[in-house]
Amino acid sequence: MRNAGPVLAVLGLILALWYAGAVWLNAAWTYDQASRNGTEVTMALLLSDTMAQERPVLPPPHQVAGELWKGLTAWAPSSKKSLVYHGLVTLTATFWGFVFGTVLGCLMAVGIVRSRVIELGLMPWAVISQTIPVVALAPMIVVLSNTLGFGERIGVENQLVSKTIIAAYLSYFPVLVGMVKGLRAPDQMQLDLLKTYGASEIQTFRLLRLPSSMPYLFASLKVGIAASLVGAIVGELPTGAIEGLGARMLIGSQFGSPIIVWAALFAAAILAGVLVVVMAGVERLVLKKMGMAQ
Amino acid sequence: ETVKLQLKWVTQAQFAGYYVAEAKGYYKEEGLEVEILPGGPDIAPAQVIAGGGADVIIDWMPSALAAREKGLPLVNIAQPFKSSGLMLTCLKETGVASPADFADKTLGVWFFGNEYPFLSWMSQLGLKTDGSPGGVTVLKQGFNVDPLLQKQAACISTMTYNEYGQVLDAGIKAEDLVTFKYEEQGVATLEDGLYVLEDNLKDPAFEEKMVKFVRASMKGWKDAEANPDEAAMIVLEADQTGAQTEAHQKFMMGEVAKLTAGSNGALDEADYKRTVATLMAGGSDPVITKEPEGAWTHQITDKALQ
Amino acid sequence: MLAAAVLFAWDLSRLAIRRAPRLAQVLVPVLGGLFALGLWEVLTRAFEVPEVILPAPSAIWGAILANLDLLRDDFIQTVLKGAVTGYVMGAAAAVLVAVLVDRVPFLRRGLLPVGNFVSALPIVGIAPIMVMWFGFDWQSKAAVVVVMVFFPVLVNMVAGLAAADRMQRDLMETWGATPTQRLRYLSLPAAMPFLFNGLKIAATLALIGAIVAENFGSPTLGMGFRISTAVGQLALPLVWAEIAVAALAGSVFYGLVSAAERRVTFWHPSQRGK
Amino acid sequence: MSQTAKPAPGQQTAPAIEARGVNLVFQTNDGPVQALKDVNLTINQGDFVSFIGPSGCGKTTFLRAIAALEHPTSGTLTVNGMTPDEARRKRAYGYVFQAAGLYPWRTIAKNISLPLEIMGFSKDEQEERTQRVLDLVDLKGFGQKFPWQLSGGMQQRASIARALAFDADILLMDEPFGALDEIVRDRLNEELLNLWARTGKTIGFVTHSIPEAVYLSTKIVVMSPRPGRITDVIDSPLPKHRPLDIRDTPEFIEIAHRVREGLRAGHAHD
Amino acid sequence: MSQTAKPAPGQQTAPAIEARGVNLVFQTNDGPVQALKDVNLTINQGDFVSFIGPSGCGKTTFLRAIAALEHPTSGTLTVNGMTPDEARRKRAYGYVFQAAGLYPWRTIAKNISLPLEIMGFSKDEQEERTQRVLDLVDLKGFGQKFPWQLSGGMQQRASIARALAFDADILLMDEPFGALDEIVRDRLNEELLNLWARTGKTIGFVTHSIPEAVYLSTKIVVMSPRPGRITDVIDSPLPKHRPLDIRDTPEFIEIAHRVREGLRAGHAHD
Ligand SMILES: Nc1ncnc2c1ncn2[C@@H]1O[C@H](COP(=O)(O)OP(=O)(O)OP(=O)(O)O)[C@@H](O)[C@H]1O
Ligand SMILES: Nc1ncnc2c1ncn2[C@@H]1O[C@H](COP(=O)(O)OP(=O)(O)OP(=O)(O)O)[C@@H](O)[C@H]1O
Ligand SMILES: Cc1ncc(C[n+]2csc(CCO)c2C)c(N)n1
Ligand SMILES: [Mg+2]
Ligand SMILES: [Mg+2]
Repeated sequence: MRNAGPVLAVLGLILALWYAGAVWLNAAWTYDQASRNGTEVTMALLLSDTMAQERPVLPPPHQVAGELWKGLTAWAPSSKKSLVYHGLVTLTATFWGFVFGTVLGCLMAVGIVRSRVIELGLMPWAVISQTIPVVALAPMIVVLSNTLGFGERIGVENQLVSKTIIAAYLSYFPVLVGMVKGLRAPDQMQLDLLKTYGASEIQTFRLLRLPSSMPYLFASLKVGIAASLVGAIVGELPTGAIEGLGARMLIGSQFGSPIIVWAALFAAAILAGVLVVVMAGVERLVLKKMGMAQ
Repeated sequence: ETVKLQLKWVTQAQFAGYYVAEAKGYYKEEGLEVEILPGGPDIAPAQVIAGGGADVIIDWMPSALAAREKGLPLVNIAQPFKSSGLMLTCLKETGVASPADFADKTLGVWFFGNEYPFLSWMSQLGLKTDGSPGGVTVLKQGFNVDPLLQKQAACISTMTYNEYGQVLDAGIKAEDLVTFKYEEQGVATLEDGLYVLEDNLKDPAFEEKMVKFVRASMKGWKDAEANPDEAAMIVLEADQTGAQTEAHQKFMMGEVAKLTAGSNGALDEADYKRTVATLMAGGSDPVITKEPEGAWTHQITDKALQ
Repeated sequence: MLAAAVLFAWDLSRLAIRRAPRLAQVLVPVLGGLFALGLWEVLTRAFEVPEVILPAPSAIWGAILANLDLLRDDFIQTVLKGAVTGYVMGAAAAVLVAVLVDRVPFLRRGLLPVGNFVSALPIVGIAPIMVMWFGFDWQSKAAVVVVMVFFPVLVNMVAGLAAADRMQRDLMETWGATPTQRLRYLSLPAAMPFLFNGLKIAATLALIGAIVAENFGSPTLGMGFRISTAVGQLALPLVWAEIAVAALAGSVFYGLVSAAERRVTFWHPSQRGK
Repeated sequence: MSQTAKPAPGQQTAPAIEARGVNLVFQTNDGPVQALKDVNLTINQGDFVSFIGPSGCGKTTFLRAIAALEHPTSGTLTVNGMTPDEARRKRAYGYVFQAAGLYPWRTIAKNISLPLEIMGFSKDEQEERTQRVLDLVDLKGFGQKFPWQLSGGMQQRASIARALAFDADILLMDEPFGALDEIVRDRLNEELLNLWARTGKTIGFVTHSIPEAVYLSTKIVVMSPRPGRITDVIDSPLPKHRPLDIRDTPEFIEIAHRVREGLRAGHAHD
Repeated sequence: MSQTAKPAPGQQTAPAIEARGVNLVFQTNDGPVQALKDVNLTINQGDFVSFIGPSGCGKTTFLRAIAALEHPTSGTLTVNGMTPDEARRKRAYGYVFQAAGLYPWRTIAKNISLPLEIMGFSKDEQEERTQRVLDLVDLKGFGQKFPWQLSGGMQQRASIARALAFDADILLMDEPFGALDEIVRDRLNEELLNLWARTGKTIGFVTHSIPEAVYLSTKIVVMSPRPGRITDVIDSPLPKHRPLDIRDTPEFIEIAHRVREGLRAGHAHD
């Protein structure tokens, strides 16, 4: 709460810049239209027109906020016009993608820290996996989840399976990198101490490496959950854009409604923001419980 | 019996016939359970059918023939669209009045398998597309008409039933625009046909299924042509993103109806020949290198349209 | 037989790591790669996977050889112009903002939440806007990369700037170090392990961002353009040839960042053993 | 029971450090801990003050408060007539922590020259001073090593060298010689006395060694634990010049005895 | 000049620790550092061995080598007839490091029960032992605090408690009492002797205090620096039972003198 003042100040500044930007970027269209119609552009017209275009280059905040508000409140959350509905669709894939991605990232990190062979054999391929665009993998993922009918068997849509896979694919990597660093963070003395106890490797992990990796883990989890959301949204396109925030952005873009795109964009960003804040909350809680938040 | 139909693009009135057939129970009457899979960017219908993700797909003939040459034996079983809705839309103020003015201009083009008609046309015009002087500069156009509105391109690709309407909606008057319909330039290629895998056709059960499917689909199409506004509303209902607008879908349905009007579903061999000729004429870099064999059949439509 | 091959590769790797650690750094990944490629080739042939779904490595290799010029031009357009430029600008901006945020408590409390929010805007939404603002060429791709890279670097850098322990900070206080000096001598060095964490993640994001951004409008050049066009043409071997280049470029990029990390953070316990 | 230090007879200098009714309470997860209670103390310019008391009695906390690293919950604390914060900005302090606290990314020599760099000494001067103090603490030849390559005692010596390299008015040292062997410790004790005599610095020094406290100090502050209070302030009658064997004189032994008694009383308190 | 320890007269037990020609070289950024050179030493079961020597002479390194935390570059080192690695797997060691090395995410009590947890003691036993050693080092009531809420000396005591909580055969202590005041130190010295007498553990103990070394040990190993060598091994003739005032006996003073001479020689070497 004590952040309210500064946040508001920064937001105010951004809003001011945004409005200025909207006038500046949308002006070209106003002038073009005027010259096509052979009319003059007055200052008043310029201001009022740039604030209310149907397909502005940069929609002013109130247009976006209005659309966002409408999307959030004007329809029942179960309506396909409701941003709540699409947000939840995307969130579901984000969540599962994040869960699987985190588990995968952590498991790989453990393997990498434990064995040099795994590190050398796996790490370059983990890096490479991140350089393969989803576009190229999507057909395989879609075909696999369709033909194997995995989703049908566990009672969810294959869409969700594909999206989850893509979200997990994008989010495991930040977790992997952070965890490798974190699991290696304990200093020599701390490791030596456990050695003198004859602690097993599992004990060393549980009692030392894991706790000391926490700050790194959480920094990565925050990046990871945002990546997972991006993955879910990206995953909505090549899996058949039916529903979800990504699908809405695509349709808005295809049919020339930038305001819809921006509203969906902000809905996604708000979702990401909320997820990151939730993650930060979990972080504070965990670190405090562990006595690491001093 | 289930049929999976992979569309070429997102849910919109371009595919109204299928949605109408579904909504009005024409498929059900044939005993079919049809699953309509919307497309989108990065969805290549040919790839989906190759991977077993669909039984039948909607594609443009140039890309279907190209796929066939690549070893994926697609066969056209029906052609609900008689004529092409593809055109190049230019801002008059850029000074483009005829194809001769394209030289040294920037043109927006859809890729992802949609570029073949354009490339054929340009090579027939003798314009290079690699950006060299005297040729044209090609932009890979995104999903919308912004490049024209923002004057990033002199001309962009539009469909009569979709993007052209958007340009008008945006507030540019028709008289400020110059359009070049592929039909009128003599380079039209067949759009939105139904394609299946050749091997499947040998299976009588599959053939039977497709006969029913095409029959019901054409019923849907003719219904949509007759009741365009109702069809547009059905499409709107089917759009799960909730972002489509009624006005635009009604406009689109109106324009699409003009393209499907001349077809009863059976492929017109003359249209096919013209398409192949256009594609083969592609100068140094033709889309297809040899006359395709067996790329279409009346096997289904003959039975479906008795 | 497969199990035997795995075991053999495993033992060979262990031997290499013990006997020739330098060589092993190259040998083991290559061994792993060859193994994966072999498996891939065998599987695609055995199950007759259609080429339009997943081509065999041999077909991909053929496509690489046949398209060397094309691959080079795409590489320059996407990696050098799009990804690297955007990466450098985005990472630099994130570091600067992190420093600013760390230094001015008002900003930390005001900008960080808002920054988290803005930077979490997904690429699919950002890319069309950037194309609208910066045009079709590589500049808009670089802009997308800037936005994508910014968040991971910022988050890590902010965490890193707070990483110095109490005694290390107290020392600076007793010396009456100015904030700038404290930054230079303490916060920045202490932040380096975290920063590199972010930089490594960002390195891969940059490449993928530049590639994906080309789907939203581009000249007829670039790896993303080629990939999506070739998918549309069902020229999957060419798609995978581009991916191979992307993978190679990504690994080299990542390797360079890792090498820099080893040089800069040699003192961190996680690096000392190496 | 707190006690005010009387100015040492014959000394007229202004107080360097003055504490009046200083209290300091830490808030912890299981309740507040009173680390300092009602501390009154005057330290004059040029004093060598040792703090001695059982572990956990608040010696470190008091030193930190002087250096403006902690802020008293109540009471006033002035340093050269300023607040500790102001004094810090004037770079009045050299501080040696209980643990070495070297920066792992700098070599030993670079660690030592760091405060010099911060305070704007010239390159040559930095070099010269670094070599001198490295020599002083017997670490010649280790300048290019990194902290983790040194033994614990060597690290501690490096940290002492770092604090000695620049000429702060007030030198605060928290058990600087705890990790050193007797012989090095004796050497460094002598060196420290020399430095102090030569420069007239004010030195605050925490130690657990009674002989060390007596040998070095003009004033010995005995503290008792939880809550940390001052139980005795002893002004040393020993002369400024102190050869090592002064430790066998009766005065020395008497003071040492008084300190030991004070400490025992503190422990009994526990 | 290395020296082999003769078995203490009248002792017949098997050697607990035996070093033969041990050398240990560290590779650093600016060349190799020879930390141990040709070290020969026999420590019998039940011995209390102190290591004393100038800072940086290799005491810590030798202790670490015994605990299999470093590996000699050459020579052989056996512990209870096994390699140090094997002995470690048998959980033969309790180790107190030169710095406290508590885990910041665990409370003091949790830090102490950590080895017990690892070694599979029951919950009740863990609880009971933790309380007992907390009491022993005078930290009752601090179990629920986190390490950074404790003073330096208290942290060090917690780390001693941690090593005492489980009954390792061999207790290795690296300057455990360096940060403690004299009175607490005396107390803990006595406690340690009691523990040792009661349990017959073998103890390796690094200290910088000559009186402490003499008071505690059955065997004093004097080392000289760079490269670390053993210059003298003194078997103490003091009885097993040692009241604190044994420190004023002539035998005591004589041994202390011999140690001091050994140390001085080492320093001269420098
Ligand atoms: N990890 C390391 N890398 C390089 N050199 C090291 C390392 N650890 C110790 N040394 C060197 O080995 C020598 C012996 O160090 P050691 O820690 O054993 O000394 P020590 O006798 O314990 O000293 P002190 O009393 O100061 O703790 C020192 O010169 C030190 O610089
Ligand atoms: N950051 C902190 N949070 C909570 N309590 C603290 C903190 N720092 C110190 N304390 C408490 O304050 C008291 C005094 O600590 P201080 O470090 O001043 O002792 P000290 O006299 O220096 O002891 P030592 O000789 O062991 O170093 C202790 O009881 C300690 O637990
Ligand atoms: C990558 C890609 N970009 C744009 C379009 C848009 N588009 C091209 S043709 C057409 C009309 C027929 O569906 C539409 C909308 C697409 N399909 N694929
Ligand atoms: Mg202290
Ligand atoms: Mg040591």
